[in-house]
Amino acid sequence: MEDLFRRYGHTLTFAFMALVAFWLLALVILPNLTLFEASFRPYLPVTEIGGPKDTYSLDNYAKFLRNPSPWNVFGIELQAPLNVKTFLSTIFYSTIATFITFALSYPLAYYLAKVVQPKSLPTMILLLFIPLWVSEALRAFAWYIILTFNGPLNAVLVGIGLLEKPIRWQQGVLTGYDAVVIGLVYSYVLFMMFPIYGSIQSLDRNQIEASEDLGAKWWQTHWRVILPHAKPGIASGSVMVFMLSAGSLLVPSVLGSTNSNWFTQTIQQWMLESQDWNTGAAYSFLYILLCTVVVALAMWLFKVKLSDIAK
Amino acid sequence: SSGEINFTGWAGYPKLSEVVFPAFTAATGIKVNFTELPDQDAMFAQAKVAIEAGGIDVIEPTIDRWGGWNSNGLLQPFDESKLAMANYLPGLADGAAGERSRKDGALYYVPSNWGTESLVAKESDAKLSTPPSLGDLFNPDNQVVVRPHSTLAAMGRWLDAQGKLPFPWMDGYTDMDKMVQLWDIALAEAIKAKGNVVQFWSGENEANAGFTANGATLGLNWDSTGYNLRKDGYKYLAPVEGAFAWHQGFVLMKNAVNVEQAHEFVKFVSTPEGAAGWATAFSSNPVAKGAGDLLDPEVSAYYNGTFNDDALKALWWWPDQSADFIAKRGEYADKYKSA
Amino acid sequence: MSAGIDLENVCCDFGSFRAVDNANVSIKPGEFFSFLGPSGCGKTTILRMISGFTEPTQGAIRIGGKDVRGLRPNQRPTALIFQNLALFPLMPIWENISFGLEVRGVDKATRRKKAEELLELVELPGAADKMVSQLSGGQKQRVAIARALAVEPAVMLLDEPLSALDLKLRQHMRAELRSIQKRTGVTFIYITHDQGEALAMSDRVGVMSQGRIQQIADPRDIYNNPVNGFVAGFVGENNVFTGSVRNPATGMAGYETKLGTFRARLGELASGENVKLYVRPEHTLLSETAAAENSVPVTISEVSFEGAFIAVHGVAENGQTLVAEIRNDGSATVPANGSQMFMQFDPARAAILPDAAVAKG
Amino acid sequence: MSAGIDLENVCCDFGSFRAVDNANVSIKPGEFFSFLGPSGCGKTTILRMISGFTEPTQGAIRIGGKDVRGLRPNQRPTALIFQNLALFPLMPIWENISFGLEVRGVDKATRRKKAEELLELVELPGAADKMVSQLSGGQKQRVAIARALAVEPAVMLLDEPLSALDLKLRQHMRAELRSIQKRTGVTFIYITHDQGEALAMSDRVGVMSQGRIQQIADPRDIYNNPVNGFVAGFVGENNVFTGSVRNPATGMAGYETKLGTFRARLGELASGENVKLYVRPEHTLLSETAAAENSVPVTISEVSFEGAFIAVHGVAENGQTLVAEIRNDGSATVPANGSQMFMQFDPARAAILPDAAVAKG
Amino acid sequence: MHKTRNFLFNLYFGLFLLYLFLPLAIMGGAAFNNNKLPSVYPWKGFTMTWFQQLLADQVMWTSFRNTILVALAVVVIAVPIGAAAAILINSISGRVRAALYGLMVAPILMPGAVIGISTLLFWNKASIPPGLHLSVLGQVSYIAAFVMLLVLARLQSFDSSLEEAALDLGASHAQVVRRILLPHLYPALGAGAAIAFFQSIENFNVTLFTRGTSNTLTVYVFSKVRSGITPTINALALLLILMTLVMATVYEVRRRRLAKVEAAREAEGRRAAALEEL
Ligand SMILES: Nc1ncnc2c1ncn2[C@@H]1O[C@H](COP(=O)(O)OP(=O)(O)OP(=O)(O)O)[C@@H](O)[C@H]1O
Ligand SMILES: Nc1ncnc2c1ncn2[C@@H]1O[C@H](COP(=O)(O)OP(=O)(O)OP(=O)(O)O)[C@@H](O)[C@H]1O
Ligand SMILES: [Mg+2]
Ligand SMILES: [Mg+2]
Repeated sequence: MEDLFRRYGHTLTFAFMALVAFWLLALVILPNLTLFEASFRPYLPVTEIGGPKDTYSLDNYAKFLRNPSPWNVFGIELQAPLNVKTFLSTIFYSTIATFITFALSYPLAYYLAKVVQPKSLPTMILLLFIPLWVSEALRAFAWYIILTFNGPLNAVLVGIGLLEKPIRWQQGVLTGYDAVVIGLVYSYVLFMMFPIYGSIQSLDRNQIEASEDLGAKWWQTHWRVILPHAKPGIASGSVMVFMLSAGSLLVPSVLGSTNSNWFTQTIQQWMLESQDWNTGAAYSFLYILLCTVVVALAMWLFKVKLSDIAK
Repeated sequence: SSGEINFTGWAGYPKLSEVVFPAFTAATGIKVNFTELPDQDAMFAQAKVAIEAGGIDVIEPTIDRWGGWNSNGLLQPFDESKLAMANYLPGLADGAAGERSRKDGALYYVPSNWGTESLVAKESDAKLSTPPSLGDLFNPDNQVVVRPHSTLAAMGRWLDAQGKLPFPWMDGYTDMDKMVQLWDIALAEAIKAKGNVVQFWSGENEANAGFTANGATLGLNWDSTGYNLRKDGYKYLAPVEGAFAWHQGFVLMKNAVNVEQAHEFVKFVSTPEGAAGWATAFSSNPVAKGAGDLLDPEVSAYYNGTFNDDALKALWWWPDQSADFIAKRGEYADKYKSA
Repeated sequence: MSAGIDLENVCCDFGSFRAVDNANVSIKPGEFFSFLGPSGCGKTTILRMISGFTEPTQGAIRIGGKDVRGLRPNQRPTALIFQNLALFPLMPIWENISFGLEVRGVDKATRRKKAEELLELVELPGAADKMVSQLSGGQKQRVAIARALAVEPAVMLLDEPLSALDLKLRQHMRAELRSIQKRTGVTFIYITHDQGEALAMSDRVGVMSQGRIQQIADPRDIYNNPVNGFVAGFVGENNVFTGSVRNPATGMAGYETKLGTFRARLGELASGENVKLYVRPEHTLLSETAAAENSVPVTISEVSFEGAFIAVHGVAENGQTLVAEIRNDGSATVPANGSQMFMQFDPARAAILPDAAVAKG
Repeated sequence: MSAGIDLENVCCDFGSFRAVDNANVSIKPGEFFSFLGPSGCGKTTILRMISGFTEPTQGAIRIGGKDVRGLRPNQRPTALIFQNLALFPLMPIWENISFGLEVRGVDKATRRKKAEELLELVELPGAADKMVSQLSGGQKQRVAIARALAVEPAVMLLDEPLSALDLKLRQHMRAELRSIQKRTGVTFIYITHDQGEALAMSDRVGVMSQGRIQQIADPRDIYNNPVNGFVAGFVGENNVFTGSVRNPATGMAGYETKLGTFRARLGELASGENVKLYVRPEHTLLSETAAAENSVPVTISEVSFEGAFIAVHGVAENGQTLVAEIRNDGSATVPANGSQMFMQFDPARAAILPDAAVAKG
Repeated sequence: MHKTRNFLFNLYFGLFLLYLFLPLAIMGGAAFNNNKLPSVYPWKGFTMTWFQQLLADQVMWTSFRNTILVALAVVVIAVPIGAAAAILINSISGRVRAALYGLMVAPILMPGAVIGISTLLFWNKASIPPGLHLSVLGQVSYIAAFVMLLVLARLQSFDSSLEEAALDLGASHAQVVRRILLPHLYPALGAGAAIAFFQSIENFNVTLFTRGTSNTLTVYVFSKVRSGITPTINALALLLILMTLVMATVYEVRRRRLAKVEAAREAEGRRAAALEEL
């Protein structure tokens, strides 16, 4: 606070705070209050609203733990509530997608930040932005087409003799979520790339040279010097990709296999198909809470402090 | 008369705006403000907001859903005297359907068109029993494309037809206890047979691609899917248990401002011209007498090929589904999906 | 372990700009060699070519007789201390210092011990667990030195490592560096723009200007027998006279200026055009009476105190300012401003020299 | 425009660490005042308090007689040259320089002209349109100087502005800064750890150590009459003898050491414990014969060439190394290593001094 | 060795572009397929129908215009908010920061339907009717979080002594922000604006509920799930991609030409300087 006033003076600080307050209050908190309140009340016909059944309870939240169903985790048969299972799968595969986007975008970010001639950068970045002109739904659908049984991927692989007969990629080779993960990675890889690029770019080239000069192999330089420096960018990117993946509805709907389920689909079902906004809202808030906990845990695990992201 | 009407309906049927509404405006002078929505879930959500904010007069849900809408306090009844109930084909606005359109004697729902969800089969590859049955969907030799909750209903009806259920399947739609028992059985059986499902569909594109790109040989799909694939070696078939039939129509918002115009509008769709236009736009079936003659001949030929009189008689109309029921149904669909 | 280094016709171009032009130098194993030159003359570029970060545009570089072209920096037995230090801000000091060992797989306890030894050496005991940002500029520089020493390289390359240190510490580190170099026998290549540093520490000095090496010699030769005006000017103060050579004889010549004709040493190169006469202030003597030769009457204009010596500025009759340095030891009386005196110099201590060699490009 | 600055009992704590302890100094308008001290002694902290970036923990700061507590940096008539320069990397050089004018609403043409004038002044003509990253370290420093000059402040605060420049340029800029200061009459507060710089440029010098101002005096006094051992040691070289005072008389005393008893000046402060005898190398004379007093027999151990002078190291019989500096002007013969000689000093040029004043905290 | 490294990197970049563009090629191909489905498979012959339909589809163009307007409005609102939020978060510490940060990123997770419905209900209470302006507000509520994250990452590399230097030279706080901080943030603000723009363009759920009777492109196209989406949307996407490619090419060509001129001028300058010194 002190720091803010010192750095930006009163007028600007208040302007910043006003903007943020407008966002958080008028666009996030207040609009959701209605639904938040509703999430503690049962879904009732109008005639019964305000009636004796209309009381506050945690019932809607408790539905999360209903419906135990069998769950096969690496060959072990478990019983878990259906929603918990969906939630955990969503978190798990979002995490996988986050890791893959990181693996894909780190070299690219490094390339753009430290290898490429700065002059060709704008063109390259423009190229990277092109896919965004095509909406996520269409891009997901394009992957759907690529991965279909009669689709181009099978045609090519069978054509060159790598496969004997076509595979149902969408059903998954490793898990039922393969195609979803592919779609998520494709959709969000740039959200990982840009923050990492930004943080690597600010690394003094001499740091890299010093490390090399001291005898570090390229991977040692990356591991000990560049990655730690890029950590805030990686953390930003990971939070974004994870949240986007976990919050994605289109990709899992289009690319999901016949035994995949995404938590957003469950929420969507409550909100729209079942028309039960109360439970839908309860699930949304619960989901946000749980995901925040997951993100906080991950940050703690990777020793990323918020103060690293926000120095 | 004159004025306007705010109508919220299904998106993606351009002929409504191009043909039907202009004809209506020409006939009555009433302008149609059309809001397109992807599905009736979105319509319900919008209606719930509109009950406070206003802006909607008439919406177009299916017959099995308006009950839930009404219990949420969204609707008001039509004034039958301002409509032409005699215009409708038998069985659509009277009889059992007529009962389902009313609550406490008041008419809340008036039909606009109807259609089916039935078997789409690849002629060369599908393994069909004779006559075709819903059970073919669970034959491991077929690669099927379905949607989860319809699959469970199909399973239920198939088991019911074989006498393998403790109560009639229809009981599940009125008695929640029985519903749980029946759907548990259907779910268990469906999960056993799930291996042949190559894809779930939720919209026309996915259903279509399920066959063409993903190589499905059989599916439980809307009639439009069958229609779109009719030249590619696919047939639209009615199962011996009877095709699922949906029944779509108009409801009047409780806080509608243009009530007079709304009645005019609904009435117009019961004229041969209006009903034919509506059915043509949806590639579905008309609700008015005399409308069949005005239909696109290709469309009528297509339906006549699938539904002879027996098949028409056997149609299984989606029963009313209460809010509780739909919520429960959703949970079953979830279990089936993630099994 | 120690290695010699040879540069053979080394050039380095950045685009159309030639940063280093035809450098030839042979540095002996265990030698303490300094490159001395003004900002932007190409010193850092030479170091970067030796350490492998910049490839020469042409010419060969050999370390220990082995051509290192194509070898990556981490494959060369060199350790470089960067001008901006390039410490790793996210590692504690001890990890910074032992980084070179870490990447060689040395175990943690040994590394820690080594780091602490080196911290002792650079007079930063107890800083092991601090972070870089907690150190002052000077302390950082010492850590950088320790970090480079840790890998015990065959050749140490130092890019102005002492420039941010204060004088005391700089002098201490000079002696320390020199003694480390003597003890380890490692070849040191040292870059500086501080002539005092270069002269005091080095076995030999290469003076550079505009990408060209002007002179390579031992410190005393550089100072006493500069080959051209640039070297004379860069490694010390001078009183410079412009004029023309008269009656050149063996090693000596007359030099005619507006202030009269002087006599001074004449190098071989200096007989052409563009030559000037250079005399150092400490070789310029003040007296109250005119001497037989090389004597200029001046009016004292400023007396400035510089610690161990006092600089006396006098204006000659043509307006040129001459400087004489006298010791601050009370042995000579300090003249008052405005007094009339003579400045005089020994012909053997004055030299007629050409300008700097320039790049041919 | 020019203003005086007063610090009154100023302290600055960072947590439990006292970076500046009870600083009292009164800088006159138009004065060139230097703070001289080793790395980490609190020089930058004092400057930051004057410019308003750090608030003193206690004490008062007045600029032009006006208490500036609570005034923001942009409300104080000071211009600060940062130790790390803090040039704006995204603006071309000329915009950097004219930034202070830009924010005062000066029109573009005027700003551009002013920037080019200043570039001329710091010897970087033609660099106006370059970017900061295209300049060498030394060039950057010159831009920083130009940027601070552009706003014509009442007080200029310079945090080691010349430390990255090469000797020639440093000397040129020294003279230039001094002359700018004389011309403009602006008060300059200059931070350096280079005693030569401080002594040559300043009207007065404040020598600091560990957060404390040790001595404030004009350069000659600082050099010739340091108040304590720290000042003596920091502003020049010394031969130091440890021992104890004998027979103190008015301003003079005997001093008994293992090498015999010497006679030297005695300050008032120096009668207690912890006192040592300090003699500068240039006041230490070499001779082949012993003198009447203050004479130490030594064996010459090292002769090191430093440009204008030659440092001769001799080891006394107790193993202590003493240094004598002789001029490189041929006037004295340079002794050979291993030869036996005497080192001797004038009692008036040797001083018995206490150690540094330390913080009370 | 740098050559191998550079080659590998270029190869990787090439492969990455291929990966990014492959689905686009599939999309693009579908625009010419004589098939109602937006797919290259099954191939039913080449056609320009979809382009003709696109040109004739008035609603599509209106929707497209609305989309662009909404996206621009979102950029204009979300970028300042996101930047302010990042600056704020960057300068405070402790619990408050953690809480604020959590609150700021949470909307990314919020299902679009929830945002859409809650926005609509809330503003309705304030008697603000639905319409594209509500879509803008609804979209900003989560898009600002992306901008915040991007700007925050960039702020981390900001040297705050630059702010001090500017203040010391007499700049007001506003001038410091405008001349020093913002220019440093431009890359992040640019990326943020781009991401905000594209996120807005493809938003479906939020817009669906808040738009009132206006259409945006995504809503118009993707509402047709029941009847099927036709490849007109592919045709449009293809046109946009081609436009971007043309822009990229023009930019690159221009840049190369300018670079050449610049290099020539620099060489000239150096030659002049060298002559002067002689
Ligand atoms: N990568 C580069 N691209 C273009 N020019 C460069 C590059 N690196 C250095 N130069 C130029 O080459 C010349 C020599 O640079 P170098 O860094 O070797 O100087 P230096 O002698 O180390 O100077 P300083 O004492 O200021 O560090 C300078 O004019 C510089 O601008
Ligand atoms: N913000 C801070 N927090 C904690 N300690 C600080 C801070 N700033 C400076 N110090 C400490 O205060 C002391 C004085 O620092 P200062 O920067 O004034 O030294 P200096 O004399 O300028 O040194 P140098 O010549 O190395 O720049 C140092 O020990 C430093 O570590
Ligand atoms: Mg350099
Ligand atoms: Mg400092």
